[in-house]
Amino acid sequence: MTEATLTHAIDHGLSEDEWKHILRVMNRAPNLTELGIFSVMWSEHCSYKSSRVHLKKLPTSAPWVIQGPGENAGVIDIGDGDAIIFKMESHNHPSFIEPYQGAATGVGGIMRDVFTMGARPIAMLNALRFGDPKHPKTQHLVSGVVAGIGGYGNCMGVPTVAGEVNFHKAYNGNILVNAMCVGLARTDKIFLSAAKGSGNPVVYVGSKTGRDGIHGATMASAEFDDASEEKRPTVQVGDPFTEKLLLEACLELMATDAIVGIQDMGAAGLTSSSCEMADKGGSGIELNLDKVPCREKGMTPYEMMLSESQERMLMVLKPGREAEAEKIFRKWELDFAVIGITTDTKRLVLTFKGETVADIPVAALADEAPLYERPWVEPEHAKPLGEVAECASVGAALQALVASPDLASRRWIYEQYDSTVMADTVQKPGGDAAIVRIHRTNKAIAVKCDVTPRYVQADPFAGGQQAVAETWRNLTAVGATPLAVTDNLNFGNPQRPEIMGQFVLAVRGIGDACRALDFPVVSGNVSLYNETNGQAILPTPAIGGVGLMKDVTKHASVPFKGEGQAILLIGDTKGHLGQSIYVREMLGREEGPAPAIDLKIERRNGDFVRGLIEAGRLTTVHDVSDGGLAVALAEMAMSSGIGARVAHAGAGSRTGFWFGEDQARYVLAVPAGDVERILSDAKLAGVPAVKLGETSGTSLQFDGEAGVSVKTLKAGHEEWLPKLMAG
Amino acid sequence: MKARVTVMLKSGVLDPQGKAIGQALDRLGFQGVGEVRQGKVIELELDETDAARARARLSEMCEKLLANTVIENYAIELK
Amino acid sequence: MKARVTVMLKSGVLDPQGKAIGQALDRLGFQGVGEVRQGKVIELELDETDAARARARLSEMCEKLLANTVIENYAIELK
Amino acid sequence: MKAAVIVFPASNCDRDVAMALERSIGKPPLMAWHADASLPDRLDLIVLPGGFSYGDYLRCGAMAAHSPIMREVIARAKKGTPLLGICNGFQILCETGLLPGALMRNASLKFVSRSVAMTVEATNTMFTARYTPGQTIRIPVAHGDGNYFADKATLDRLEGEGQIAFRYAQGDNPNGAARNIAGIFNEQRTIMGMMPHPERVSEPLHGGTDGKAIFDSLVGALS
Ligand SMILES: Nc1ncnc2c1ncn2[C@@H]1O[C@H](COP(=O)(O)OP(=O)(O)O)[C@@H](O)[C@H]1O
Ligand SMILES: [Mg+2]
Repeated sequence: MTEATLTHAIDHGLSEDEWKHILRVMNRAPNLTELGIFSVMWSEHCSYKSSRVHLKKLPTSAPWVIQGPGENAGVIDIGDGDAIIFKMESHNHPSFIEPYQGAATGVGGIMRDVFTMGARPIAMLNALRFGDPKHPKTQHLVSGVVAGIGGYGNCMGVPTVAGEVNFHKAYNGNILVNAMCVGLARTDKIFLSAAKGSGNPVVYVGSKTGRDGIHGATMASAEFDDASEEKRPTVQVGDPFTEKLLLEACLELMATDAIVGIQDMGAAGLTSSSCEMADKGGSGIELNLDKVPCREKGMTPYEMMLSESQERMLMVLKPGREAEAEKIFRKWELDFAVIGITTDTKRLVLTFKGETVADIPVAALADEAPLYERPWVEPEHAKPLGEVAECASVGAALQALVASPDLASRRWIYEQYDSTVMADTVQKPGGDAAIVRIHRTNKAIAVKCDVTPRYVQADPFAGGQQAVAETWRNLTAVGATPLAVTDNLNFGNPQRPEIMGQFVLAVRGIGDACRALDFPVVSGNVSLYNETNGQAILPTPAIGGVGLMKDVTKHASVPFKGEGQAILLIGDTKGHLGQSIYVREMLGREEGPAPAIDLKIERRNGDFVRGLIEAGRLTTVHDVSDGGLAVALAEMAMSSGIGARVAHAGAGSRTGFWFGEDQARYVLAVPAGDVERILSDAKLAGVPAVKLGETSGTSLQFDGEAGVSVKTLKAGHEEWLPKLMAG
Repeated sequence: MKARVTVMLKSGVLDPQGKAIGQALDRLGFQGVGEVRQGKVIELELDETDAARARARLSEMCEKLLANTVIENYAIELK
Repeated sequence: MKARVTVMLKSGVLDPQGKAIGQALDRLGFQGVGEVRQGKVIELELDETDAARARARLSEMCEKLLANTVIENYAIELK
Repeated sequence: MKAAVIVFPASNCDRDVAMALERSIGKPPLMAWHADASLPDRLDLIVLPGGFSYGDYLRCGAMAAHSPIMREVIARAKKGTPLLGICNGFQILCETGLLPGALMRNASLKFVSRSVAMTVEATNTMFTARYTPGQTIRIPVAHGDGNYFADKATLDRLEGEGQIAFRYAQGDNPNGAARNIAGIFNEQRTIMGMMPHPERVSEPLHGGTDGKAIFDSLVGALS
């Protein structure tokens, strides 16, 4: 076996120091297969070497948290023996290279993370960022990514119920495709990945292993001189049909007690699954690679260990249960092979054709993985916004804003996703958060993901807080009690101190908000190096939240329900225009500080609104976010076809009042007769509340301006994306 | 001139459709069927009389639109 | 023996995929492209040495599974 | 009333339609696995659910149409056992030839998931008796291949013989289907195939109950 050298290590993306570290922990030079295993386990993706120190500071516990970060996904308790298992994950780079397959396999990967723990996926979300709408690649990327997400999720029969999409030139060379999966399990049937015990069979199930995803750079080594470009596809093709079978087969086996531990083969497939299972179980694993089901002839141990073929799982069974398990996987027409055994050596040992081809202490791969405290600097603070001229017509500005890239309707996207399969979707895409009933019960979860990258860019700490707060607010707006979040931290190159600074501060902001809102982080994913030629993306820490509603019949939604209702605004309006969509779209200025976040106020206002919904006193709510109050009102009008007459009800400029992006605000519509009581209840709760006007007619009228027709607003709002996509 | 472009997944790239077709044929009792791969075929009319020029234009179409060369190969036939 | 089955929509059956490709080619600046039709191609390995027998088996596969003769035609080529 | 739902690999609306049947019948239907070659003796209704049987690879419904249980389903249908195919189930019925025509790729070339308005075209059937003639209802669709195609003679015959069950409302055809056809019957009206998903609007929390009448009609006719 060829001994690896420093050059090989560098080809594999390892640094010289990391190479020396390998020599130290191995006490000898590794061979190429072993080097490949190290390179994968010590990669940013698997080891979190740049981010781990900071992630450790996030709050991860609460009485309802069953499993925090560290397993395939986080688990929370929603009562009655039910658990929700969820996580978000990125597939950014593959989606840029091949948008359909990249996005599809991203969806497949995150679903496996969730069902490997024993959950049936019940909801999918996606957070997408594309470049400038006018960029020549954008249309192609949007259409491929959306078709890929739909293609995989729809076939799986899991409803895709919510998401978010932004366009900004900072993503021209690096789009973001983050997918979130939410699953349902029983609290006493949660499966972990530890390969405990010695002498237990290690079983491979799912699809066969091919040469998928073995990266060009790591293939540059001598061992593969005859492998042609043809043989090295670096983009994986998803097979949702096989995944659906794998899901059903796993859940069927999980109904028995045959499984000791189970883990999906995600990035770095067999390598990371076997190492992580052994590490968590405090055991060793011995694999006979001759037994690995291969799709192609002549696959080497190196290829088998590094392949990223999709739709595969690794399990450790109780001894003697193999036949029973095999029967289930055969029924579902899936590959099933006993490929190894757990040991007490705490080593990962691989044999192939009678020879030992790798022998590595598991701890060296896991605990000894490098850990960096990368230098960071605090990014420059955004300068004050300065004067903003008073807008001449709120209605005219609104007409432009609702048809702008970040505010236009996402219908073209979400109508390609099956959002109602499983027949438990109560709030489809288009609401503040989606609502999915827990099957055969009267309770439901609410889910949504959010982040406002331009705020994070202007102020990483406040932007991190805001991402959490907005997610929390969206869950609250439908009547759910927010319980926990997952995150997907997308940033540029962490070796640049200013990017690392964004990361560190944003994570602090997230942690701060999660603590203040009792909204712990139970799982997550980090995607770094999202930059091209030194141009980093906007820092984009996406937050995916889950909330619980005990009585699904008590929920609120965005559309006005009828004319003659009073419109109330909850929360304080200062007219903050810094980093607002208004100044960006209308004045071409991406300037000013991000809005201030006060988490005590956030919580107080949100708790008040939720209390009204839970009491059955409120059914029409929309939170105020991008575009401010005027846009929130327009969304309520467009979704119902009902207009409103409203008037400025505060100090400050009209522009600031209608388009400012102050936080912690909600718009409510209530029967006229309820206004007084709600206002007095708000006063008692210390919550700012004011009446803005009432619903009426079919146009929106601000401060006595000429009304803008809701129909016209809606036409512009609905038209933008289909037009873009029609080329 | 009529042309036919055939676009197939590169060998080594998983072809779930081909795999499923192979299994279905097997279930239907067709024995002795080896590997099955599924691809696309695109037939076009070109207002071109010169074969070399036609080929050049078709290659460009394939590179730009008809095939995704990250995972697919294409072949051009003129009729 | 290797075989190739080409399945195309019957003429008269609308082919939106072909049409979309034609429009996309046009947008990309490829002029003089007439009708475009898209179909499927299925490549199979058969353990058969006799061409006539191979053809007969392939026809049966097409009739039973590979083509929907309500809307599609098929053609068989042996290599 | 005894109903069976056939489960193919990657069916994914089997549970949803079973719930809808259970709500109307009062007890859960039998779930029959595609590899089983037989069905219980007495069955009042067989349902082919929506989903992506066999991944919808090659053509939607093509592979499921040839699975072992379909031989039995076809035999029962020919003897008159009522058969309902929803979405993928409709595609399978066309692939088996139990219903005429074919479901082609949506004209938009995109998957479409939304609520559509449609009219009830025939109410003198066991599937639709609980609707009123010409009633407009809203039911969600979710499919990539729902573009109903048949030659002119077949379409004329379907129209002439009252074999059209549902039509998309004018201007709300989500897939390009010929003559706005959303669902059809066989000649005897013992088989119905439809693209929309009635099981997804069968209780108030779904935001509508326009689909429930189909299950209620069947219960009314068959128990
Ligand atoms: N990629 C997507 N997939 C599914 N639904 C989406 C997607 N993007 C946006 N949506 C839906 O469109 C609506 C508007 O999204 P967004 O503007 O992010 O809401 P909010 O301002 O309340 O955070 C929401 O219901 C959201 O779930
Ligand atoms: Mg919202």
